[in-house]
Amino acid sequence: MTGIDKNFPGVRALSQARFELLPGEVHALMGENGAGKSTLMKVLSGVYARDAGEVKLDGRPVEITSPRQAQDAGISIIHQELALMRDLTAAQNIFIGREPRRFGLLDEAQLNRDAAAIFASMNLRLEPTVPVESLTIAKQQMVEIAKALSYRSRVLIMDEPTAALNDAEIAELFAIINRLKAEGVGVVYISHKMDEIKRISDRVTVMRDGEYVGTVPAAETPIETIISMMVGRTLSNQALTIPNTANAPVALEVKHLNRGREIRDVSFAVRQGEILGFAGLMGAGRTEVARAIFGADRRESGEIWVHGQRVGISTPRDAVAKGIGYLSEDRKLFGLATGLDVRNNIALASLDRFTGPIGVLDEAGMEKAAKEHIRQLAIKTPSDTQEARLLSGGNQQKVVIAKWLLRDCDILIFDEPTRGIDVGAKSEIYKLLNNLAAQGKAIIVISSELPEILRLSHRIAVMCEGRLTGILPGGSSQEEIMHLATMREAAMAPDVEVRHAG
Amino acid sequence: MTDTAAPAGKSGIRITGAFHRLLAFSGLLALVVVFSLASPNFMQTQNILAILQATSVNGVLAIAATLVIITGGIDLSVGTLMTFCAVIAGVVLTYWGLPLPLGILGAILAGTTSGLISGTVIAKLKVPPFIATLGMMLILKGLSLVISGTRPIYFNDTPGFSQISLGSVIGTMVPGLPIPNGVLILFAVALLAAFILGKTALGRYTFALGSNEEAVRLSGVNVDRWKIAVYATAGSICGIAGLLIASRLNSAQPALGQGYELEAIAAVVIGGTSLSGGRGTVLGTLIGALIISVLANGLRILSVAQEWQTVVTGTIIILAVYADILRRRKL
Amino acid sequence: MTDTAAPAGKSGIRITGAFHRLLAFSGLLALVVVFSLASPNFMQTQNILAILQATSVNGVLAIAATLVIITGGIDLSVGTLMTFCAVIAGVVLTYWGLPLPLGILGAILAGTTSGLISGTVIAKLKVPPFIATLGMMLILKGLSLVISGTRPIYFNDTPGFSQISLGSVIGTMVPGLPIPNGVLILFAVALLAAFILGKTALGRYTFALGSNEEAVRLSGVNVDRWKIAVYATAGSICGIAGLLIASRLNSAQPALGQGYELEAIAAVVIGGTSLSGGRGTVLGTLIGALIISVLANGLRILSVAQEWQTVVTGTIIILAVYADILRRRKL
Amino acid sequence: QDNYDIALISKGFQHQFWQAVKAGADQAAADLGVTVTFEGPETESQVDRQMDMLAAALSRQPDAIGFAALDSQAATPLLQQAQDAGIPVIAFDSGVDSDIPLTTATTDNVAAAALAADKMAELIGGEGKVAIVAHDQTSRTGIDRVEGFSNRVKEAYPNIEIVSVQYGGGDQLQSTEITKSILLANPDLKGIFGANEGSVLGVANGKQELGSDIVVIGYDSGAAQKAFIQSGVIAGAITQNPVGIGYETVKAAVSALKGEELPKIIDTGFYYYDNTNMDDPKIAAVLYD
Ligand SMILES: Nc1ncnc2c1ncn2[C@@H]1O[C@H](COP(=O)(O)OP(=O)(O)OP(=O)(O)O)[C@@H](O)[C@H]1O
Ligand SMILES: Nc1ncnc2c1ncn2[C@@H]1O[C@H](COP(=O)(O)OP(=O)(O)OP(=O)(O)O)[C@@H](O)[C@H]1O
Ligand SMILES: [Mg+2]
Ligand SMILES: [Mg+2]
Repeated sequence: MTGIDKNFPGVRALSQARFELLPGEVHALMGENGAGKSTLMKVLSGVYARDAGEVKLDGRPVEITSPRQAQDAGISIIHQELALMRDLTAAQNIFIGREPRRFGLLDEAQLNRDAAAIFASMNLRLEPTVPVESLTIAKQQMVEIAKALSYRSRVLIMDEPTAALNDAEIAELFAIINRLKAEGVGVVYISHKMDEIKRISDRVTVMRDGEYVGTVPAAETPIETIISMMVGRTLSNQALTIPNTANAPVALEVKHLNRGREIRDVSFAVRQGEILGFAGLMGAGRTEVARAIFGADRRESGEIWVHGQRVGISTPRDAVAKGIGYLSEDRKLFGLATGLDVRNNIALASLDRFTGPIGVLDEAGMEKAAKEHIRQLAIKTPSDTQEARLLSGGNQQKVVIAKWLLRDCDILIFDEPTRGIDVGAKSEIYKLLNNLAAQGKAIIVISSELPEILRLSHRIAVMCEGRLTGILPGGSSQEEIMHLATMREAAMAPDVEVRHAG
Repeated sequence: MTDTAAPAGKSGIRITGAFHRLLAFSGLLALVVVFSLASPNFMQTQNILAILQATSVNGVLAIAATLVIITGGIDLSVGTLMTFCAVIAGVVLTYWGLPLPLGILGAILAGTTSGLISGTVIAKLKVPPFIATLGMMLILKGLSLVISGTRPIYFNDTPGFSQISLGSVIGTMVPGLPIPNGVLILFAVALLAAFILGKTALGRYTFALGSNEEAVRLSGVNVDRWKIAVYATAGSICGIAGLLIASRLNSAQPALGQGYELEAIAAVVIGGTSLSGGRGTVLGTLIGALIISVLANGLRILSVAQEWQTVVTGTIIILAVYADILRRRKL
Repeated sequence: MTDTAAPAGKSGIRITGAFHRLLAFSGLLALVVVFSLASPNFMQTQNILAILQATSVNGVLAIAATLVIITGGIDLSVGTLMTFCAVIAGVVLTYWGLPLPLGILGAILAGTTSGLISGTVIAKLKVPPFIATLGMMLILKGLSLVISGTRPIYFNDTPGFSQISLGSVIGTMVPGLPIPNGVLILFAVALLAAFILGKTALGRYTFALGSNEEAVRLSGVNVDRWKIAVYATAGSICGIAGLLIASRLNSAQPALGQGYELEAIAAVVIGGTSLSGGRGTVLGTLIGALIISVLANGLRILSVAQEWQTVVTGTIIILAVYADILRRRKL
Repeated sequence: QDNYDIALISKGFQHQFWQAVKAGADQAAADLGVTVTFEGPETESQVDRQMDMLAAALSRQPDAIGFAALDSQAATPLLQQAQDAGIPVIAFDSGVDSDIPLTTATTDNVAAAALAADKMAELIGGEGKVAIVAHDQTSRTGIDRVEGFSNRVKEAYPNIEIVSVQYGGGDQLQSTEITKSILLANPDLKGIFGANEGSVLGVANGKQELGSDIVVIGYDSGAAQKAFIQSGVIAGAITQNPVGIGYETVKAAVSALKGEELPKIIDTGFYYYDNTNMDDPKIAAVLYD
């Protein structure tokens, strides 16, 4: 691909962008949020028509104007934003458009067998007949991967496939990628996780502001160089100071939280100024706990104490009124009002503050607040009146974070706050979390990235199968965390209870 | 919507789904029980047959609407399209004097063609389904009047015609069970639609489109073609409804049909199909249509004053759907 | 929907949005030009006033429907609620003989109450808006008949009543400009609704609910309360429509109103508001309502046969919306 | 047994004409000590809905049925069922094309509309343009009244031209808009015939809103129409005797149940009324509010 241009109304997404992929190569595409990575790959896969430039396949120029043509040309893509049909089953999703038939009718049994075979090859335990709607994002992501694999393409584009995956799943994915590589498939790999780039890719192409910056071999190039290519400067990667909060007053205490098999007797406390990390494998129940505390889901039993007072929280409104904010893990579904503009999304949780006597909104005040947060979080948007759905994935996430910053809660629960966020922004968010903690806010961070948990947390709570299997001090090792995260019920040793209490 | 339980299965084959939907009968059953207790005339064979007969036209229209609604669209033209197809049958059989099968074919083809046009306007010109089918509703209404010369076309020269709906094949085979053919046709159409939805590619794409059209497009499927196919299928089914009503009245009444779309859509929604697309069942729609006719019939049998009939109907429709929501939440 | 461009801004204040919407007049303008050329009687002051007067009731109903549709809901009860409010005004003024302001208050309160009920059923009982308002539509229709004793209630004892719609405050001030009050009221309601949508928290939540209700809920907003407020506001506006129609006919006609909901929703959708919620403008709805009345009036002025009127209307509605889509894609 | 159960299935329900028929039926029910129910579909095009109503009424096993057919043919199988079950059927309003009904209580709509044409011609001086605003393009009454009026004009008044026939569904508001369009399109119009109550009220409204002075001839009665005639907005109107139709239908049903002989047709008559004869007891008796 050479000289690719692509403009959206008010946005120049690509300008003379360039990309090259060899057979049997894993080529990482890097860049900050909004750099144009996804757009470039959508041009390649026939979703967008380019404004200028040339695409060559095997040295011959090709015109790819629809996803169908891309498939026929042997190009398949895993989109960054999940593109699943929520009401269909996993197997039905994978083979949409290519259903096996018998006598002209759908052969559902064959369909499920084929899907099961793909899952097996991925070491994935998943019923083919389960509706994707009922799956966690991580599982949905695995379905997307299975779907892309099922095409058996020569070129496979993966746009942030691991954003929702845990380490075990990532390892599995990498095994698959290596296998494909050996078969001569070219893989385009987009990710914001630096360590993965080193682990999996052969070459790295960096983009900035829609333009091509350069291509470097992955093995020889230090991470710092790639990052400075991305952001156009070097990032200071200083360790964060973790002040002692052991004596601060408890801000939030959760006692004996229960709901079915998903949440089983979870108790913990967060102090003011403390960051409590939540680690665990996919489906461990961390999100469920957060949602139950926030009143987004019903709970069966359990008490919630805020600043030493027992509070009744049955709706998110109650929680927000008590000073609790929750940034959900699925921004598209639960975080962003995609039809509203950036300004209103940022103000959404604080509209009451901008409402005058007869219900009239203080538009100027909202604009000021929104612009302040756009600057503070470096949200890449043409203006604060841009529709939120037109932002790149990472920037959408930042908008949701800005919403809770503006609300100014005492207790903040961040569920996968850096999912899909570039390195520069990530370190800014870390700094931000630290500052918030320094201001005395109590913070819970749920993350599937252990380095992130380790870097941020004063203490680390670990969950497994709906139970809180232990709370570790900050600075514990990855092995200690993984031990607790995989402590299934049967294997539970008595001494764990002691740790739990501590 | 994390707090509402997962919906019933949608392919109409899964076991839990089947059990689930059996329970959906409860609203209908409750009505039947109440009316049976209130009036000895309700549970008479003749009355049951009258209810089924009254359901047949609206049921078939509702099935057509179900297909479209599952794609996330809507079809406001079902009522006037039915009439248009009836008029076409009248033209073919009475004005042109052609044999019965050609009249049947004509009606169904008229429905298919109209569906093709709606579908094309929606898929290719990107006109929202509401507008496209509203336009078609008006166009077809006008054309029915134009073609028929604003008067009913009678089928007196086609002796067998009224048998399509009123005759009873079963009755001649099993005396004492005079189920009219119209009712059989309703069930046949229901089976056919359930088959299409559950077993064919068309059905799969119907659900897929309503679930996430963009994702289907990104998967390389020719979205437009399948969407048009769904509207055309719905149109053909409206053609069958046209034959049913024409046969029942032994005439094509050109002014009839407007307002019927709302009742058809109501049956669909009462039956648990979501107007936002992606889920729905033919069985649910049948139950929805039956609830509407049982209510109307029962209230009449009880000699409830007409103005109160509407009040009660409105209330019970809301309650029936609310009960269904409660039941699903519990499950 | 990657291929359709961004819609016009929604607060109704932004400059690009305003320009954008000026262009939306084009379909309306085209109609006006065609009819002016076709008949010298079309562009007469009196006929323009007749068109505006004919828009007033449907326009007000369509504005009510706009609010609800932007939340992603639908209100099928606007037509019969209008009638119900008219009947309540009749009861207050004629049966009880109370003074005019109380009658006006009664009608609007009746609308608000009904909206509160619909909204509560939708928000608290989670009944889909289609069903809840369909139920309300039937209930209100029945109640209007019951309360009025199935006969019109005349306002002969309230002399000023017909002036609400037919008098002309402007005409008495500026001779030669006899714009009827009904039209003024339409514009006043439009301004009010645009103000609510663009400037108030209620308006902002209206858009937010239609955009992503779950996200709004998870932002700690009392979603139920705002949703109910939207339906109640829409209900109040229907109360105003009830006064308008009652004043125009100098009577409350209990049987009127069903079918009006479709025309109101059509005006909303022609005006560019999306049935899936999250976007829409009052100005668009006004234009949509005007397109419908200009069409009806123009075709009648040209003495087009009635059956062809419907055909032409259907076609032009589709074409108007298609032209709008083309225009937006270009921008 | 005296407390007979009689089911009346009419062509409509909400219109004042049908409410007047219902009032007559209720009156007869009270006088004769029987029970009467009265039902009709939403619009006069919904033939199938009327069939459902008739079917439900049959299931109720009433002692007698009164029926105003929207379409005679369509009803034949059900009427046959009634006959087989020994339930006497009385037709009312327009007749039923069948020999099952024992008698028919009806008005001759064609002749009545022709009378309206005569009156129109008289009032506009036998020449000029006129228009018709009717309620329904396909129903029997709609067709009969429009044809009765226009055929009479064609036969007897060559200098009168009918420039427009439009249909407002009997909806007052729609009929108002239609009238205004007709008036604006034909500034030299002399008169409009409104073919039922809702239509003529719309015509009167439209005339008033535009300050026109055309001649309006109406059909049916009702408080508003009577007031318009008193104030001169409507010159005069044809009235049938709907109360009489309802009363006679129920009375005939009871007679049939008692085994009495019935005439083939009970003509309930029609009248032209205007400012001069409205208070005439004979006329006042057939007008309703
Ligand atoms: N459909 C669209 N309409 C308008 N602007 C768009 C559209 N799609 C993308 N953009 C803009 O184009 C730019 C590039 O976006 P893109 O999604 O390619 O970024 P990205 O590099 O994938 O970022 P991220 O890492 O956050 O996913 C962004 O500024 C984005 O806001
Ligand atoms: N929408 C849903 N429908 C049904 N089951 C669900 C849903 N979401 C989560 N679950 C189930 O609930 C349990 C807990 O999931 P949860 O999302 O809380 O885990 P988590 O620790 O946050 O992991 P993740 O990293 O996937 O977010 C899992 O068994 C999961 O499969
Ligand atoms: Mg991206
Ligand atoms: Mg989670």
